[in-house]
Amino acid sequence: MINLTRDTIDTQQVLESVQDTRAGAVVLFLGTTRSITGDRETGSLDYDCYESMAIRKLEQLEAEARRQWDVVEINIVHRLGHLLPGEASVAIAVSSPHRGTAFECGQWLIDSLKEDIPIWKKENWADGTHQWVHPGMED
Amino acid sequence: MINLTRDTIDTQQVLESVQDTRAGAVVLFLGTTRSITGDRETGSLDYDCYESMAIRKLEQLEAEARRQWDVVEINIVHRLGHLLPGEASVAIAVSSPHRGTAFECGQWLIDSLKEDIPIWKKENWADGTHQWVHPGMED
Amino acid sequence: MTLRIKLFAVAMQKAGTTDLEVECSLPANVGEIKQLVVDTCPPLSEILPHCRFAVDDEFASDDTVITEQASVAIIPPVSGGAC
Amino acid sequence: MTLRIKLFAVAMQKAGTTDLEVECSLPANVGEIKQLVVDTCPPLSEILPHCRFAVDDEFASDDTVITEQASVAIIPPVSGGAC
Repeated sequence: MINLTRDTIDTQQVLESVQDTRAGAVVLFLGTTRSITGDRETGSLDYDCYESMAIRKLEQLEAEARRQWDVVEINIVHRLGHLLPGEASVAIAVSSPHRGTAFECGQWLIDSLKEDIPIWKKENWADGTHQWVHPGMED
Repeated sequence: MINLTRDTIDTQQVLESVQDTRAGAVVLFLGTTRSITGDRETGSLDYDCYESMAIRKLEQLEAEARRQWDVVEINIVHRLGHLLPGEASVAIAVSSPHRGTAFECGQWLIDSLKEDIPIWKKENWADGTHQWVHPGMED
Repeated sequence: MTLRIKLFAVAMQKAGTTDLEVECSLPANVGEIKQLVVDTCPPLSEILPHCRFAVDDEFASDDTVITEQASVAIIPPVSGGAC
Repeated sequence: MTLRIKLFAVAMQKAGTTDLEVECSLPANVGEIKQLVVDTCPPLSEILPHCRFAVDDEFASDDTVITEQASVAIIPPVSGGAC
């Protein structure tokens, strides 16, 4: 299950969406924004996205995860648009019969999401400057 | 933070209790009861606990986790008493600056909890029989 | 004197009580008390080799000394958590 | 003909548009289009070596052929997720 949303991520709904009596374990990962990075303070964030491709690539991730692990349900939700520090930008929930699977699969999903999903973060620093974040690239 | 409760675990509250602007990642683990184990159906469960010792040992677990990992907050909640299949018996939430830490620490906590915390599960099978679960011991 | 030992799960089930009373003279060590437990409540003999003892909310060895003020419990293999 | 290329994040910022229009003859491969992108919009030249191209919502190589119906985008290094 893949969702892109411009609203606050409803973590309760995300958890419920993967619960199932065949599952003994649920692992939920939430990525939130720290207010301080190094010595700079974040005022807010904007997430831009190439939506058709992001959904396609996230569906490929989910399919690959289901090939690799014995999971019951997967829900990946990414928030887009304007966020404040402390709000969740991404939620990944995995349910599985056994707990090791849910941990491994959840970690693999967030690691992979950060590699290949066309979503970009803009830091709006508290000092009024802005910066698109592009790992490995000097601005 | 350690909690033993006879009520439904409030997962939203557990998540909120570990969120912090110093944290970039939250991992929540929920242990739920499958309705089917092998070819037997679970009607309900009862969890018994040696409460004073369980709290002491859980506090030791939390302290050891904080020594091993750079975490911001930990909340371990175990449900006691009567549960139906599908309800969560345990919730463990970990927040940390970086995501790998939260995954590792969360998995270590649930693995360790199952070794040394004096809490016991009784399976009330749908066929009317009952059985205390004691890993490694023939009944 | 009478030492009350807390029982849980299958130990409670086999003994039919949550508090086993054992007549003994204290201080004594856990190993000595184990023998008295079996003498007092034979149904516990088959499971006791699989159980640990706790003294004052901490796992104990056979050498751990039990005083009059100690709180003592028999800890069968635990099964908290899930999956 | 005119090929519209979707831009995001720093690419959008440098080009000042979400849709870059490049005059070209199709079919052409991604490598050929890259050169036309730099000619059309020089501010993109310094970041383009760090970017991937997407054709029809899939990452493309320099050999990937772009037809008239293709949807094309420049994908700067991604930064979704968190921490």
